[in-house]
Amino acid sequence: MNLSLTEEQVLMRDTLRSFLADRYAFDTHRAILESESGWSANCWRALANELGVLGASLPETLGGSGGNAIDNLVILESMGRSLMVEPYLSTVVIGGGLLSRLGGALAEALVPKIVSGEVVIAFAWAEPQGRYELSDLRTTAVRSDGGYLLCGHKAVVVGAPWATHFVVTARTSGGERDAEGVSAFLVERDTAGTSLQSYPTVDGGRAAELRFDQVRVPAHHLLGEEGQALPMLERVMDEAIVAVCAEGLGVMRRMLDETVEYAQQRLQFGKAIASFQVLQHRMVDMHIAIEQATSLVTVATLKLDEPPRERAQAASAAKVQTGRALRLVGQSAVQIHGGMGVTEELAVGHFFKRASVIQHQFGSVDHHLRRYAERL
Amino acid sequence: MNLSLTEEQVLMRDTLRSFLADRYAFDTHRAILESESGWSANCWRALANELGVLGASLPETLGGSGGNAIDNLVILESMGRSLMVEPYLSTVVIGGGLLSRLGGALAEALVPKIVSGEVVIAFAWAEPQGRYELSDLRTTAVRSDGGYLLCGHKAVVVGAPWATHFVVTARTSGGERDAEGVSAFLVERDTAGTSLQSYPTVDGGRAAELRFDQVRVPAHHLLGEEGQALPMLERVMDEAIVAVCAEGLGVMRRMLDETVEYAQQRLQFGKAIASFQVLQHRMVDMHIAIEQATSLVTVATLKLDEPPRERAQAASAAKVQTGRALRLVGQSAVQIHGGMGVTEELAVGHFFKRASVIQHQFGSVDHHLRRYAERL
Amino acid sequence: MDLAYSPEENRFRDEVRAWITQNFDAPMRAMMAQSKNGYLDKEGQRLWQQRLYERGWVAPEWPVEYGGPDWTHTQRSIFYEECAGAGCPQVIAMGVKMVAYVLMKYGTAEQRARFLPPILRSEEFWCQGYSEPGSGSDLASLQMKAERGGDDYVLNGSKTWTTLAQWADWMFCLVRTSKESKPQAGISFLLIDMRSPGITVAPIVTLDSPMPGQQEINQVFFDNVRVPVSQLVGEEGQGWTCAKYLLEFERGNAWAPTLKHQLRKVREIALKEYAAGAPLFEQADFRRRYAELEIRLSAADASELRVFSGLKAGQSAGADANMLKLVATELQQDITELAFEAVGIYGQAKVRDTWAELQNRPADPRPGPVYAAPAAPAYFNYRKVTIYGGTSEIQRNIMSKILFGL
Amino acid sequence: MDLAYSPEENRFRDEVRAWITQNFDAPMRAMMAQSKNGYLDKEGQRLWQQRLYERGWVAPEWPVEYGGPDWTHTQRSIFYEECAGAGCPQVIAMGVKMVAYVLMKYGTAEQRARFLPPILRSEEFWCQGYSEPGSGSDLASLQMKAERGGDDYVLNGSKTWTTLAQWADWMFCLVRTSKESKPQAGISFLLIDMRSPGITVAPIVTLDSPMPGQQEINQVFFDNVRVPVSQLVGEEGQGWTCAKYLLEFERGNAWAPTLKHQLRKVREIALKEYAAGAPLFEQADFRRRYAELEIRLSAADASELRVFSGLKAGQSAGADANMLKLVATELQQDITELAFEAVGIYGQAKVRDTWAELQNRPADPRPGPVYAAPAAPAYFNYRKVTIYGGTSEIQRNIMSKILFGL
Repeated sequence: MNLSLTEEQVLMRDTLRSFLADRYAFDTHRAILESESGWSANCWRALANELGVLGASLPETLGGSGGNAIDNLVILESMGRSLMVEPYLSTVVIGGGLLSRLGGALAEALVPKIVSGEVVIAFAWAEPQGRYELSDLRTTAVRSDGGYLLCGHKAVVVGAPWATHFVVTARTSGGERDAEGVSAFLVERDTAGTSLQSYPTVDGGRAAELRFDQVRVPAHHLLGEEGQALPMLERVMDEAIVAVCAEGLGVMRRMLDETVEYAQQRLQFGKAIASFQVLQHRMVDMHIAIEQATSLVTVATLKLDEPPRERAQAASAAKVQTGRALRLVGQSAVQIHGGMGVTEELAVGHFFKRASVIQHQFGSVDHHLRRYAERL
Repeated sequence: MNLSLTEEQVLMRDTLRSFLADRYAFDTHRAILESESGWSANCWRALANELGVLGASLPETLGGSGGNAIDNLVILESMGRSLMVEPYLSTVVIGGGLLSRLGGALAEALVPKIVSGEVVIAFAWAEPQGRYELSDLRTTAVRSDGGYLLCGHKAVVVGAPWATHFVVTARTSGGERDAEGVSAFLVERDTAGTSLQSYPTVDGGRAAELRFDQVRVPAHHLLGEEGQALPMLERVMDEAIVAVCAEGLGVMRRMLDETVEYAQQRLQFGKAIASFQVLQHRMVDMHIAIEQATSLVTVATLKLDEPPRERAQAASAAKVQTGRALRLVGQSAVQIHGGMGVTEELAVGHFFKRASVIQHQFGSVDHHLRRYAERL
Repeated sequence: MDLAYSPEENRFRDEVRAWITQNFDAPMRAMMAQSKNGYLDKEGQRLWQQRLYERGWVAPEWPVEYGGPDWTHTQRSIFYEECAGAGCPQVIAMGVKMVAYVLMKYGTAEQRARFLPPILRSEEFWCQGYSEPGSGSDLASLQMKAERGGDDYVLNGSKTWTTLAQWADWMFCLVRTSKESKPQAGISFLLIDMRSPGITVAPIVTLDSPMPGQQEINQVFFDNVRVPVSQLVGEEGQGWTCAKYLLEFERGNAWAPTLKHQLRKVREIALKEYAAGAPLFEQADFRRRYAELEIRLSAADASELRVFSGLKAGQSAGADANMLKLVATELQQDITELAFEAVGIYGQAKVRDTWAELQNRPADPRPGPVYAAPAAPAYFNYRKVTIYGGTSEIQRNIMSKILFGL
Repeated sequence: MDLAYSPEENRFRDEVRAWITQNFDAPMRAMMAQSKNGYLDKEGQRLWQQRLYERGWVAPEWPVEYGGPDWTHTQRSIFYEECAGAGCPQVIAMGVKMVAYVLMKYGTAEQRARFLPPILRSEEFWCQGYSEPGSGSDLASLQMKAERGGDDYVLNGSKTWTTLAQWADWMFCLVRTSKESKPQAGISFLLIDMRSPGITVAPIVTLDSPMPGQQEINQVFFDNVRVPVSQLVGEEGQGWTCAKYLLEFERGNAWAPTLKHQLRKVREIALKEYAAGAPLFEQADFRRRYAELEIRLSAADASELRVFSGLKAGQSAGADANMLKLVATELQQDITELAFEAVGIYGQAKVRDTWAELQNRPADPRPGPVYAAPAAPAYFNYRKVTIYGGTSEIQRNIMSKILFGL
């Protein structure tokens, strides 16, 4: 048993943090978000080329550095601290991870381009009626001419406006919520019949409604086996959960730092509000919540290769613990900042909004508590 | 709309409280509990004859004073403040209330004796497998010779060791949890075939396992209609819930008083622990919890005559709110008392134990939250 | 005790309900359904308040002599229940429910004659100048200077968290007229024309990202602003007394009717949203959370009833008022949070201008159902309620002092 | 990072497990199942600890020179996991895990030779004399006097919350040997023979209503008790240093293994109890609450792993130790609370002497299932865990100071 980062991981973390402090400070971050595109293609290229971060967790055979899920944890935690919106999670963790595990020609074609920053992936799994259930699908893919015809509507596809490719879930057979008949496809952005309705998200990101109208997908863009993709997607989902939790840890750490600093500076009744016992204890509780969540996110990361039941329980446990922590830390951070906490002027409010979205992303606390309890 | 006590109610409350301060002070209370019988028959007679409390809520035509459920609330709140164990709830609220509403010869025979303190009733509804469900019954009553033969086992019948009569639920037809087929009977204590296994309860009371082996119950001791008693018993249960909540309010008020006083006297680090902001806020939260519970208990009391759904929701809401308050107030009271809180030396621990039992009596918070939610 | 209303009271309720049905019209309803903070825009607010004024109902608490409707406590509470139950906008408090009482008690006859009628007719809007960047919870430490210069005070400094300052014609304001005594004693209560030279209103952008002009709060800067001494209310140095007097009114409002409306909206969302093929409201976990909130809200509602019905005329609710604020604001936050959860994945989509379609401004097609758009902004925005009007921590400090003498 | 154990570690686990199966015998298991506080009776404790001693495992943390088994951190943690997982009693801490370390660090060679071997062999039991009626959280204010009289100290005063004083042969004790300096400086660390004339042990009855002789805590009175100066540890006035040193060990224990066992017992109860005709464990609400505790417990467990595996030899866990205590004790209380709820209506029935049948004392027939009896007493008793060893409030005060410098 060993719970320490490798030297390489420590080095990468420190390099990434100093990069972010330099090139993604709060004012820059706001400018990036308010720009037309809403992200920084420059930063993305720098992550790929200057830092080699995009390949850190991907196999060496496909151009990566041969790291693992712990690298993703370290990277996303750092990105969370800087509220980085760029789509590392969907591109590298989901897209890169899935393609690498599947292997074959598609992986050989795309993974090196993920590493180099040329391919950006969004994960189109949710549907308006689906409420966090991977198998609740109305999008269909029908065999046609040696390929598939894709029809349907994917909701709130985060990062889609920046993506070159989408990983899309669709039903090739079975009824709306059946476990059988779920398939996954890689769809290129500009395939005829694909339309994007892009919009900003409340936490500063960008998303889109994706609509597919008779979109032709070649057979070799089927990911995994036709109709049997659910187990594979469950794993992808668990990776996504753990990854977004890791980002949440960074978001929370930063909120606590900001809060402690503010409380030490803000004077009321002639003394720093940090001298009030009630606020001291609240900040201690924030710290504890972050530490406890960190522990479960670490464990869940290390359990991604375990059998499905253990893996799902570990991921859901991490999401429950992190979700509760995000609520406590976020709400307390705003409350302790007082009036300043509810303005967009200080960083804390922006972190709070991101924290609030992460709470629900890939399933709320209630959802994952149920998922965990069903597997008891 | 009017939320004030009548002059009579205020007078009764003040008389009862001064009686309890005088005759049921904490040391006396402990002596009574540790006595062979575990209750004070003297006090009971005094409640009947000196104070007229036992008849306060019962009809004038049956020897009572013609009061209502608010009188019960006032009386039980006062009893809770003194941790009085005597069986007012089961005798007057349940037994007296049920008989009075049913009327007829049985009521005319027994209610006046309830008022005078001669008849003491215990409510035998729970069964080992039943978990708070009135209709989950294995006890059976079979017609025989113009009466009934009763067989079964009733669990943790509070106050049974002191009772002259039992209100017993039993199944006259139907399957274990059917709504149809539930009946209720009045059973005299010494009827042949009835056996009691008496024991103390963790909160200082007394209870018994009641076992009926071919116990003969005359037909006129059937309460309500055969097989159709569930709606009537649901009302009885709602009355019991509201009553035990009222007692809980008294228990909580006393715990808060004790806690504030202790915190003001206990010195640590050279000052009263009441000067620590964290404890001040905790005590404020205790106060708020008690007040919010009081409001719902009052509303539920006033809604006992409403249609079943509204009545049940009001009673369950009161139990949920009071249950949560009992937990917060009880646990905080012990915590603020520190080491002294976990000893039997001070009153607070005894109040905490009673509070903990009331939390579950007639159904836990989870049970009543479910009951409420099912009726949304 | 009983909970029943008299026949007259029930008739009154019918009358109020009928009036609301007619006057809280479809455009107003549509706008309120997309409001992120419980108000209409400026024109809408004025229109609504003027309709109330014409019916004689804009100021239920005012004495008859100033134009109040002479209602009993129960009538007022019925009125508020009906307004809130229908989702009507609140009347903006700063005029009708705040400065007016100070003027009635401490104002001169001239001040009352000048200011009260336009307040009642919603011809003049007001804002409140209390907090300053350095003085939040510790209001008595306020620094904004008002120095005598001839028949004027000359004001320099700044006020912040000034709700709807951009709509206001007038501000009532606490200023420091003396530094010598203990902090409370050097404060005076001034009425300030918002068109005075030297005043700048700068919007503060809150977490709900309001559109320009729709912001709720502002910082107001004063640069040698001249205010005639005739606009001083009460004596110089009596400002703290005025502010404390006003506070009693501010804390005496019932919150539950509005919260009930907000919670009902969550239920409506949950009946429309789907989870595993059935309405979300059928899902046991969601239903339980909803039930928990409904129970807590019933307790808050009944507590308001108990407290207000137990008060004699002119009596203040004391620590109970703090409790009602604490409980209601925490509930309100939890309700907005449940709404945010109920709308599901579309809660993440940002629709900044939720009124665009209604007001014929260019609007992007909305992602997701129409009820989803205000959920996240409302959740973010309502973090304010445990901060303004005394943070929850300050409320508990005060209660501890009142209840336990600590 | 990885969570895997090496083959040697897995073999060690098997070895421990086999030994426990043999030595934690059926009578002990039956007694532990009915224990309200996690201990056996005195004879049982001695027997269990002596079996461990014979195997060489009674003091996993002791240096080899004093009789420790020379385990790695992982071995120790495997050992504790297996013991706790099987529901074994804990080794009483005051000897093996407390005073022993002080003796090793500050004791004289004679003191070590005299006291350590009987501790290791569980021939002598110890108790801790720290708290006094007026000194709980504020330990430095302790008042018990030790005045020099010839070659003795003469002790007058009283100690309280003294766990298992009625079993103890010796007490290690903080006493005040000087009043002149700051409170911490006048304190000394003494070893006291509990059979000394002038000592009275008075049981304190806790909320679980223990049987006479089975109480957990006591007040100990000292009336001119003479203690030879040779039983002073370290220098006079060095008591606070000894106490602080000891504290580091006290906080370094893993809680999670025991809590996992306690939670598993709740699951077993819920599989046996019925609700609406099915096992309680199938009821969604109960299952959710159980899942919540299991998740929190996993987090506590993983946090212990992270903290302890990150420590270098001799390093103290700092604020992390306070966190682990806070989190574990609150969890422990919630677990006992869920057990109390799980047993249902029979939780109300009082079975004071839960060991009567096992020890052939006269016993009334029990109402309800056998697992119900310890539930309420345990819930009541475990309120102590957020009070002793520094209340939760004190833990948060300390953490605030360490983490934020506040």
